[in-house]
Amino acid sequence: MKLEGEYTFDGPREQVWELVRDPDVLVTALPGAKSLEQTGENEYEGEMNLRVGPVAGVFAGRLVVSNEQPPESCTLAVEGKGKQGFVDGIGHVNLEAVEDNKTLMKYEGDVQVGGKLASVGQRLVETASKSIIRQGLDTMNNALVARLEAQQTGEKMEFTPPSESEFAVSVARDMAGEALSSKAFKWIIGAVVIIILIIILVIINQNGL
Amino acid sequence: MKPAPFKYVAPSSVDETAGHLEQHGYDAKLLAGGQSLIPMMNFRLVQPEVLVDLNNISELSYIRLDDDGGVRIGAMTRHYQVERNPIIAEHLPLLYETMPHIATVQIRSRGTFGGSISHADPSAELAAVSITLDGQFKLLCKRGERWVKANDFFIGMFTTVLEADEVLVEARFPKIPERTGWAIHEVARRPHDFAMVGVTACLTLDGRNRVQDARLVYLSVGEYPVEAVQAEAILKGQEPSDEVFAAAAETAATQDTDPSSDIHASSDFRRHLVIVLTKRALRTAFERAIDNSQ
Amino acid sequence: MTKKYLGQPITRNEDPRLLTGQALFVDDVDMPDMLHAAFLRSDYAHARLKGIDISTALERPGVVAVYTAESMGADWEPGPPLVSPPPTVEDVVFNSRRQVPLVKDKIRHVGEPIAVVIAESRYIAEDAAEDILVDLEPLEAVIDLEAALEPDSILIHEDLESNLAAQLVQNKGDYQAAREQAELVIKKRFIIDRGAAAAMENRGIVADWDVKSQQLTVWDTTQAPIPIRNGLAARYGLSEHQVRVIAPFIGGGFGPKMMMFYPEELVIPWVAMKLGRPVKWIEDRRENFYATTQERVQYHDAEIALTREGRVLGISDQFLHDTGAYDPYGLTIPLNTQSHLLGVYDIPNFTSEIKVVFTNKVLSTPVRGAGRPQGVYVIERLLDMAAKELGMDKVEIRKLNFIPPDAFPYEQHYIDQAFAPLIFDSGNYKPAIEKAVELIGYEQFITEDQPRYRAAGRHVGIGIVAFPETTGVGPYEGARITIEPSGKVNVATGVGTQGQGHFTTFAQIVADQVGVDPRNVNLVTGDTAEFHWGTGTFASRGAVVAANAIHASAMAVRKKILEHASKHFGAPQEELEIEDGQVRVSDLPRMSISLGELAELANPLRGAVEPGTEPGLEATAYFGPKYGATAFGVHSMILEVDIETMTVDILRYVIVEDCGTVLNPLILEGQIHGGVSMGIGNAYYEKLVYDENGQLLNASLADYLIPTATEMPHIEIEHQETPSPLNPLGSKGVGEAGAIPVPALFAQALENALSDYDLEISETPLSPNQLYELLKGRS
Amino acid sequence: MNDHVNVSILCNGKKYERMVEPRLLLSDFLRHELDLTGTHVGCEHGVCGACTVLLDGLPVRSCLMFAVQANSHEVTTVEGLGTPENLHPIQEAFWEAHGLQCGFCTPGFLMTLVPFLKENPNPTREDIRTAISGNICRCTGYQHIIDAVQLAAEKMSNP
Repeated sequence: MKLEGEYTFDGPREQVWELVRDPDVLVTALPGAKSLEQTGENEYEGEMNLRVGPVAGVFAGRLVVSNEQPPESCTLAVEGKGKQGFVDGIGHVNLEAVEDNKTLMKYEGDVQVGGKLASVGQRLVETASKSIIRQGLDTMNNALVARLEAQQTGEKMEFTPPSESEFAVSVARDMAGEALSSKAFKWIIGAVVIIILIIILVIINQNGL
Repeated sequence: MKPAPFKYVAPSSVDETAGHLEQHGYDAKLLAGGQSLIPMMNFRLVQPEVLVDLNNISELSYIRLDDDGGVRIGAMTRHYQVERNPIIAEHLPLLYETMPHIATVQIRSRGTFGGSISHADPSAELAAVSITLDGQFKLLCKRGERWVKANDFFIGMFTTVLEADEVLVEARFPKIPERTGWAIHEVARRPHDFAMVGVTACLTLDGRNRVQDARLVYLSVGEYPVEAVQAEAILKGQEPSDEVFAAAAETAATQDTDPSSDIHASSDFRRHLVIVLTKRALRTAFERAIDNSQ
Repeated sequence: MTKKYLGQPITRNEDPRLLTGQALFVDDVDMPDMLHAAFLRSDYAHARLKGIDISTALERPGVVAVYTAESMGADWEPGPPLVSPPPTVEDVVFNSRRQVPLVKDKIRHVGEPIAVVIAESRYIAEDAAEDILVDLEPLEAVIDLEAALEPDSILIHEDLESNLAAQLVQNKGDYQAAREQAELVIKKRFIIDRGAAAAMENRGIVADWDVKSQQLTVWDTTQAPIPIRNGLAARYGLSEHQVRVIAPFIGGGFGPKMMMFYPEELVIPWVAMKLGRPVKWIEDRRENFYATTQERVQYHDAEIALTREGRVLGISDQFLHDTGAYDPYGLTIPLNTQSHLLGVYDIPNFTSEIKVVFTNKVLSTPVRGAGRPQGVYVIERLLDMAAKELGMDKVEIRKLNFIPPDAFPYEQHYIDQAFAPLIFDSGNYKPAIEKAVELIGYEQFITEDQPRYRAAGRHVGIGIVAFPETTGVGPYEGARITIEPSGKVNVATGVGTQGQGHFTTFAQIVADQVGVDPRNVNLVTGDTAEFHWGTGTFASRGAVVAANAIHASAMAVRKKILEHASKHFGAPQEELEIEDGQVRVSDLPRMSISLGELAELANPLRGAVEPGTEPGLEATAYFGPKYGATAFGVHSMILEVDIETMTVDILRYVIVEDCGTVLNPLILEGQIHGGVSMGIGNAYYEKLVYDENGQLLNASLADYLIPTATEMPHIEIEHQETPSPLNPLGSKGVGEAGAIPVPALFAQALENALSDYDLEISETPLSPNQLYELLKGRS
Repeated sequence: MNDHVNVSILCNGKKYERMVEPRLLLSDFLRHELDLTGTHVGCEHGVCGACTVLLDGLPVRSCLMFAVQANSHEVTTVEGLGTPENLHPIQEAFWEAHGLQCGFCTPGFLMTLVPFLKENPNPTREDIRTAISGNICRCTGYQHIIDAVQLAAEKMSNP
């Protein structure tokens, strides 16, 4: 499945890339991340207990960051594997400074979903992906804004993240906090890919409830 | 295809339910009609630790007419009950007309109003209708209760503003204004399948038969039921005509909605269907509005 | 021969049990101490299996055992080949690669079984299957048939040079010469996609090994219990008499339940013998989409050569056939396709090349129609396109090319799927199409109705196609009929039954011969302990091969009855009549004896039985046809398209069916209705969607769309009877007929409804989305 | 996790009591605990309708309910309709109109139709098509089933 899109952050490119640096943040930035370790210079492996909507699952995730060109672009290769299936994805992220201090993010990726996920979750895969990406990026942007304002006023700003999606919630929580990092940023994109497959689990062409 | 093990509790009151949710948070999953949840559990896509069965809570099953003409529907009211209810037939004709579109007779025997809303499936008719009819939902938890407009309730696919400890207990719909017409149109591969695209519409006319208010809400074209705000704007104040309807339809398809592709329908085909169905729905709604103005 | 019951619309003997939930299906078998199995299946379409860790699974309470290919040791062996290469054709390529019980080293399609968990309940078995860790190395999946044959394609079976499973060329006359004389030549590519049989009952097996009696009993949802018994015995070193296979009531077959051996059919009995406890495995619906065979993918590059008058001089067709990951059925399906590529037409010149291709998809074996719908699709589409070019009427071009009635038996001069010369035994097509034209009001629709619809802005179209169905192939079936002292008549035969009404039609045949009420004829089928000669229910052969075997043994019993009675009454046989369970001497009402009493006399407890005579009123007989009986039919439909929503509504559906002697019109019509519903699925609803990685994207009944009552039209059927000269009953098969012509018919009617858009349909199944794409930019 | 729960139901007029896992589906409970194997399982995701039974008189998919949810409710399965000797009018009609072939989906159709015919004593063919659109039959193409329903309607209106 091809994924591509744009998103505008309400902050300067350096700040956005700033938002993205320290690997430790991942453990908290990713919903229910149990463990996470850097296994190579640009390689991370972790186990996440992901939950979206009614669906939860333990997923082993692996992320490889390559062609990193701060503060512009990088390539992310993600593998996620769980009981319900697997997902392999590769994505390119590009940051571009645009007028009035905003940053335009362009992303495009190719995701391969397999197992139960692919076979019974087809109906809304693409919508699910869009939904997750948007929620994730919104949350980050809120965090960014909160952080920028915090820098000016010196005190932390409150903002309401979307509920239920624990992904969004916890990411937001951590973003609002002090430890913000580039790896976190990448992981969120990576997590997006992994979470797509979780979300896909939710989808079965059934009506009512 | 057998579900994974879970802890089962069946509270007999809303308060008890809130207690369980407070205790288990996201580890608990509410079981209403189960017509979407149980298939997912049978596929082992969903494996909740705790299942909180709402089916023993009789206090949540009712349909009431308020003095002001509004209608209240308890969260555990089942589809077949709404489908056959005279209050709904008289006061919420759009909802009444929608019910038979929902899945099949066996699903409607079990499926519940609140369950369908809380599940927040972008293809679910009830979610779209609730927005079209200006519905509000009452959410309850140990911390208290709050009302949320249907329009603000859905925030992502299968994602709503419900917090982990909250349960939706009631939906309320205001009286429909005079001189209002309605319509629901869907295109599905088979009539009982999820629609590839669906639209629910309400059109209210003023004294001079111009559009005073318009609602267009779509299924299966986005992350959640999508209201075509820009298309509505085009309609308001206008004298209804095929041209105006066409303009609104065009805007709905190009400005208001961003449908995805799946194995049944491409994004492109869905946009096409948005145009087709919008015109049809607006015509139907307009004719009915005229009839209701007699 | 008297025909009191045969041909009558008699209600079915089996129904009361089925209607009250008392009929035994495999999942209803319950035994003390029974264990339950769940299979761990591959998520990947193509991968190397590097390791399996079953330790956690084994620790789970309630788990009795977990087996992998390794655990099977010497008993691990691929399934047997079902079909050998055709001996009579030259330069045949044939690479037989068969499915394995459990994956040993390489996964070749999504859903291939890797391990089996045996536990106290299916719930626990599924819990434990999730505990198993598999280490594998994903490989690029081979999905597209043309890409699969590219020299640089990755290999599915690495011991082969390519992904070519089989190749065969057949010729009739001289196509090239015909092409040179032709005044019109049309070349087209046709693509037929995948569908599932999707019987309502998934597959299932219960196996029980009785240590004391050293007997293996297997309940199996199979269409072929006897071959399964013989195969299991051979595989596990048992005598055939140590194995009893029972195919009880089966919830629909449609072909895939004919497949032998499914991995589960090898593994479950093996486990039962290993553990000495009964084991049950019931396929669930998701497994059914990965573990049960499918059909229909073919790419055709076809050409038709005609005269200006519309006479077809020749057909050329090079096609690729998708066999999936393995090819246990060899060339059966594509040969069936070739047998139908010339339809019901007298076409002197023909050349066709089959290339069977391995892909990383579920195995392809016959599904109701079995290659025939593809062949009929190609020839009927080509005729439509030719008629359009020549400005001819669609009915006329068909009439012009029909095989004339006096040309039967008609030799095609090439071989069929049984490797025997393809011969159409009998047929009479012209009256059939004329009847259909009349019933649907073809002329009036074209001249009056359609213009009226057009004027009203409605898009309504008509279609009409003709097709043959080769049926009733050998080798043989048999039956044993016994008249009991109670007067009850017992019939035992080998073919399994999956809803075709054998309990009734076979009873009707016997009832006529031995003069009893069909209700008193008790049929036992599909139990190898009762009868163990025969092959199975497939290729629409039940009503031909088995029915005639039953007829033969009924005649033999009748002969015995008359001999015994004539001796008893001292009256000549010509003066005897059998009716209502009594044998009478004509005109002497008092001289009458019941069949029961006669049966007792025929089996005396004292005295002597004359030398040369057999005890009892019992006979066993067999029937094997010289070659297949060819049924045929004409289907016609009127449909309406909503060109805004792309929804299609079939307004009328008319069929003229000729399957020789009609045994039971009620049951016959039921068979046709069911076939048409699958055909409509294959035309507009049912398509298995594989992505480029070999993932099946619609493995649920929510996304794989089987027609329901709201999609089905009302079907009007007219019968024509052209008896087969090849069997005493004159019957022909009909089980698959309904499904065969529908996609071709649907395409023609759709083009006709949308003639202002000048569509050309060359693909099936279609969908609203595809129709939208086809219509885009046309007007 | 696996604590068993008590399920006591009235099925076809008979009282049953069993201790089962909460996750046990009603379809499996009926088939394997109560040995009422007339209820068939075709998809276990609520599409095919083969497992349709009556819960307090309403047609439901027994694969989309846990047995524990039927506790102290009344269930009717095909075994509760009629016997081979004494068929229910709908069963009779299915027999006479050849409304079944392999018979696997049939119990689900029958249980869907019992309440339908109560509510609609003389349905049109279109009504019937809609009413049974939640039940898949692979053998009959539905035509003889629809005939059977109309025949049953007659039988029931003038018994």
